[in-house]
Amino acid sequence: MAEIEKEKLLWIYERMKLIREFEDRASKLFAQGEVPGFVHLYAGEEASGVGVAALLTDEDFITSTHRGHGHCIAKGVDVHAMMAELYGKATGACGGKGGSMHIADVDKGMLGANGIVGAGGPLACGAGLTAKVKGTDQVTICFFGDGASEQGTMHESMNLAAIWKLPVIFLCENNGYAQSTPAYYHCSAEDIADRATAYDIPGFAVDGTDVFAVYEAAEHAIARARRGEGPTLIEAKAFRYYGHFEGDNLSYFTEEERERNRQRDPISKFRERVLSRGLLTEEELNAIDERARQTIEDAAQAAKEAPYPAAEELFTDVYVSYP
Amino acid sequence: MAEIEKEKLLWIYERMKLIREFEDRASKLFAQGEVPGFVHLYAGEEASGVGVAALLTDEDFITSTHRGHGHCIAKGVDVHAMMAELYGKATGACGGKGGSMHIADVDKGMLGANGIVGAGGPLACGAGLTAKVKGTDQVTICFFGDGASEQGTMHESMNLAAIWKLPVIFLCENNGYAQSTPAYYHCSAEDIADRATAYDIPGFAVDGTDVFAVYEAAEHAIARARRGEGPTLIEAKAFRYYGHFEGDNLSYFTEEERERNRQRDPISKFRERVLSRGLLTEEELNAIDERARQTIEDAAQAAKEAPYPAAEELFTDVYVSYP
Amino acid sequence: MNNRTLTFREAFNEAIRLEMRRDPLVIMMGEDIAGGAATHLQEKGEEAWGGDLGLTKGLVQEFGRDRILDTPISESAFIGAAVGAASTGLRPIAELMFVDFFGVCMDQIYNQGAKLRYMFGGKAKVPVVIETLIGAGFRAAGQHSQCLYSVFTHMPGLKTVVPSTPYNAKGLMSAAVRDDDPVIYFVHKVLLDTSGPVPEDNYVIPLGQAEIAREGTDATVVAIGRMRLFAEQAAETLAGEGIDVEIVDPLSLSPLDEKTILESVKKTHRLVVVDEDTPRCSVANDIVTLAAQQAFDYLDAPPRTVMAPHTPVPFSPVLEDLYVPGPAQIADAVRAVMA
Amino acid sequence: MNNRTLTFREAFNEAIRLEMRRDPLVIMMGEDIAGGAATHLQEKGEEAWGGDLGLTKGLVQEFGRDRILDTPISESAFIGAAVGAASTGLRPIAELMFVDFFGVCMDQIYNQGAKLRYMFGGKAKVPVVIETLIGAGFRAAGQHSQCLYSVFTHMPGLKTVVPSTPYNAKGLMSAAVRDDDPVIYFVHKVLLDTSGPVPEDNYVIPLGQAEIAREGTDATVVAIGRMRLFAEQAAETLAGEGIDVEIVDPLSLSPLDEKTILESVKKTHRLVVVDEDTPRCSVANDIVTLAAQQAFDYLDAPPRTVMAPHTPVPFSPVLEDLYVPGPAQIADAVRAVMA
Ligand SMILES: Cc1ncc(C[n+]2csc(CCOP(=O)(O)OP(=O)(O)O)c2C)c(N)n1
Ligand SMILES: Cc1ncc(C[n+]2csc(CCOP(=O)(O)OP(=O)(O)O)c2C)c(N)n1
Ligand SMILES: [Mg+2]
Ligand SMILES: [Mg+2]
Repeated sequence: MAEIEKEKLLWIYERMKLIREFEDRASKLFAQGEVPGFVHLYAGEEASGVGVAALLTDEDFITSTHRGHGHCIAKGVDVHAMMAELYGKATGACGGKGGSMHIADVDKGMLGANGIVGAGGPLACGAGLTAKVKGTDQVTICFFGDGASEQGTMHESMNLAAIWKLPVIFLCENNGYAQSTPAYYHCSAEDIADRATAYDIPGFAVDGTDVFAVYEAAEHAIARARRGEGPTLIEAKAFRYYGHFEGDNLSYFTEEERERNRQRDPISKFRERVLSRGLLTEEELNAIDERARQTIEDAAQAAKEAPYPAAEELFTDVYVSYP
Repeated sequence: MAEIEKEKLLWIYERMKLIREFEDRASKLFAQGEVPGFVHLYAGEEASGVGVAALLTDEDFITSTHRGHGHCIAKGVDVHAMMAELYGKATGACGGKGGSMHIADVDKGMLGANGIVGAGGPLACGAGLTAKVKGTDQVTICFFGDGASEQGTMHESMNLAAIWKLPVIFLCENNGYAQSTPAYYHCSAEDIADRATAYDIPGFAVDGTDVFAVYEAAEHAIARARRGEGPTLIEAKAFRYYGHFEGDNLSYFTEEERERNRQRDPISKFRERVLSRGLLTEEELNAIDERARQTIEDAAQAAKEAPYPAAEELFTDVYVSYP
Repeated sequence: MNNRTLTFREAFNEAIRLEMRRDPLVIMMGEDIAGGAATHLQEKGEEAWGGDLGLTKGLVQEFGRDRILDTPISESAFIGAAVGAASTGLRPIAELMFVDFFGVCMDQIYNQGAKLRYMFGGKAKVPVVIETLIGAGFRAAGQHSQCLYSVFTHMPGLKTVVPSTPYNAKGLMSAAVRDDDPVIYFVHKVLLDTSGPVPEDNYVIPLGQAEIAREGTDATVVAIGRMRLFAEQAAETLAGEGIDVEIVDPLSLSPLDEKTILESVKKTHRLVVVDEDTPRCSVANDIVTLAAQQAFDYLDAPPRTVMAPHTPVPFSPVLEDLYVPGPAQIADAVRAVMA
Repeated sequence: MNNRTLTFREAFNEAIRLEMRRDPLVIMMGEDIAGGAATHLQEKGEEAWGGDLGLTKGLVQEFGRDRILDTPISESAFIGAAVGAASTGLRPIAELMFVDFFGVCMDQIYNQGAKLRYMFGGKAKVPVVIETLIGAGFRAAGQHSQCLYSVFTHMPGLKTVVPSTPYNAKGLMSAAVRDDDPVIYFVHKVLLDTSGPVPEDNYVIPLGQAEIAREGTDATVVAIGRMRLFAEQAAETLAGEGIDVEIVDPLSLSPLDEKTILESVKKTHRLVVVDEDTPRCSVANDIVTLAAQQAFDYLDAPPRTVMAPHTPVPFSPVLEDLYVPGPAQIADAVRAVMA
């Protein structure tokens, strides 16, 4: 198990809890009709986003997906701004113009959730190219799903990153489904990580519910990228607790499957590990639980009360300049 | 070495010679300003197209590329119609509307040369789907280049064919270059055939200048496809004698490279093999040489004299019906 | 019973069902249209989804997984496969879940499907239907709310249709499936739950035939898709003001029924075009150009257009509601051409 | 010496060279733009191609392979990479060899590059230039001869420019590289060998500014790209008939210089628009609509358009020559609006 110092362990737990609280709350708000649109929740996949982000600075970049809340929180995007964005309020991360599927914070290196499956691959190559041309040691993490691995953009991006030796880590979050379509149906490969051979780059499949396993694999990949040796493909196998998007009743899940998933909960798993090894105490963890709950509570309240954008906002930000 | 009966050997040699004669003539005609546009020649790659086509009937399908003359001749498209198409004459395979990059003959199962790199992959899946839905034993060969293997469509197509078990053979003709860009630069994989692992399908790399090697690999793949067991990826490594298109002076070739290529000539190689093994005689081969020369001579003459399409043709064939 | 009422969604589904019964060569493919291959459901013969918004509910039970195909998220591959299958003898229907995704698969649609016949000198036909969701109103933001039918209408070789009611949704789908050319069929997501009378028989509404949604004498309003409903609301308001509006719903954008539009304009001498698409290089401007070129002397006022602004679609409900043209703007435009 | 003469190709190349000298953040990528990585040439510091039609000749020698990047045939990946690099601090120029290939990479252009800024509430900018070859005349057939700038002009968030002379080719490229928004720069392949005076200094032609190519009083001809040259030929003929034509070359299609076009129409009272693109949902129809809506009372005749037909581009030289609008048709259209 990866050696992680206490400060970082606390940080990891707090991020995972913040994500879980945020998603559980978002689900309730959608059910109550408070939050509209397509909302894709990340609960169950916290370990992959947080396990990788634990190794990044604000200078590093990530590209995300339609299921981006967890990536945002892991990368340090303000949850108040995120919650307000879900409401479409002026105080949102994108001033209410993007919504759940387009939350971004370029200053934090978060290059945006994305409504187009597989679109993050090319953008990640671009961020990697910026780092390479400028000669910095910034890395870029490209999060994508099992379903996205069937999109041509991901193939093209992994090949491009490989031949240009770009500092990009392709992190496939395999939650077993693309909407209602299981990975065993849509994906011809045994493990998606096997596709690394197609680009002659390292590939690892890890337990995506085990933050230590993700951390360890990402540590190698990021170090390799910072050394200028090019990309790595990591497949993190996890699951999602909620439907594809809010409104999906998960009819395609079996009871056994739901039970199996509950047994693999990344947060409980982390608690057991750190407690059994005496790395953190019940008190420390409970304090974080309480803080996370309160933070999300406040964020939801503030978002609800925040103003909507002004009508003129419809026409701004299309161009920097347009005579 | 694959066991091939004499009739078939004669057929193979004749097709290879027809292709070579056609391409050498097309090159001259372009230089003389007789034939306009983008003309991509296949000379040097005859063994892959012919080696596969030797195993097909008119009921089977092929999809082709911008470098399609050889595929057409191998699949039995009339060389008179092809030559006339290069001129843009009314007697052309497409009535002059397609030109070199779009020669097609659907009745012969030739679904068209294609101006878009990688576009044949999805079309080949479609032809394979037709065979599967209709329950026939037709197979489809998807020819594509080393450069095309970097196009997302090829990745998507191989995955789709694999999960649907479509009767499609993906035949990558690796001539070492995408225009002036060498495969060792644009392709991250050691062998393109290695990418078969990404789809959990069989993959073979063969000498694309050895018609027997291509025939043997294709025989396995086609039998598998006809049995309904799904696609295979074959990489045929060859070279091209001419530039990317006519007008390209091949400045990026080294003298050593040119010499190495000449040593691998697929037609001389075939002659030596069949003569040394006493499978065919000098006389038989020379007779074919002469016939091929004459056929192309006549085709060029006829094409030159044929009429151009009538002006109305500009507006026909856009739709089957358009009120 | 001709006054049976169905939702748009049901009418759309029924047309595909009837065409698939009629012709074994008709198959359908798309993401989750069967509803996932989850085995426990397969065993029970159940489906999970029947399409993202339920358009294909029940089809897999009747036609099985050989004719109703779930696909990976590989639009180029499966839409190109539909084109390839069409050119080799099937009559496929492919679902591009949201038209906004055309950017990952347009080549197979416009360079292959639309052009094979012409480039092959007429020696091929491509009877494929691509149906796709369009339009704002779902709070689905910038990449799931566009119309974009102008881009497809621009392309020689493609036919484009935009149904507006359950009745024409059914008739246009049957026509599209039987047509021998590639047809792009656009479904406005907000219309899915609207309902109206739909006959049970398998009827066809010919492509290229507009519908006079409302007869009138004072001004012609050409309204596309969902905009037809808003135009009808505006017409009610205007009737109260003594303005008698004629509403023309083109139904097909390519081919466009120029005759019906021009006759109406020559009768009313006034034109307003309502289109939810963005203004540049739009169908609305085609229709204004048509009138300006072929009914110039009949026009008593400059033609008006009521369209979305030249911006992406915003997420925020308050902004999205401002983005979509509404009955009030239509009424204002008509008053302006009457002035 | 302001009367130095360059070809369009040389002027284009010079603009990129000067901008890359000016700003180290400017890089360029595309297929074969360096000219292949053939090592024996690299050693000699030579290049093989300098782009398919020689547009980037010599750039790799001056700027090296870190700033002039050959790419695989992966348009989605490298054009998306240009967008991603632009949003993280570089100012990339990406070459889409032929615009006809947009179908394999449009998502990265129109859903990502064009919309990131809006969707992020203004918290990003995407200073990327995509330059691409357009137009018929090369006997390049259906998939290598289209214009398609209407498709890009339709998209909010994109700017589109179509240079017509060596002089404006250079000034518009410099402007595009310095612009903070995504600019699509269309090069008509037939113009590459045309030549004209080009100053040596690094000047800029502002985006959104049309050029009066010829002053006249009787009729306004708006001509895009290569069509401007044909319009000038037609104007000579018509001058002989006593018809004094004013030619407006928009240069930018988005933003479009509506003011200059409208002023000309209000002066001449007659409009002909010449556009090599296909007619449906075209820039030409935007310009007719502009005049019909904002200069209605000034028009003395129905505006005319001279365009390619609604067909793919045929290969056969005799058919392709009929496909492309020419001086004769332009002259006829002007005579018609004068009648
Ligand atoms: C190009 C494209 N095709 C289809 C969709 C519709 N869609 C949105 S999410 C999704 C499933 C994605 O599956 P996966 O990549 O595994 O991510 P997950 O939802 O499981 O996190 C689909 C099909 C899309 N947004 N973009
Ligand atoms: C999508 C697309 N991108 C780029 C091109 C331009 N182009 C035509 S052929 C070619 C090289 C193809 O290389 P390869 O696949 O190896 O085939 P080869 O020419 O070697 O036979 C390129 C880049 C194209 N036609 N289509
Ligand atoms: Mg998934
Ligand atoms: Mg090659």
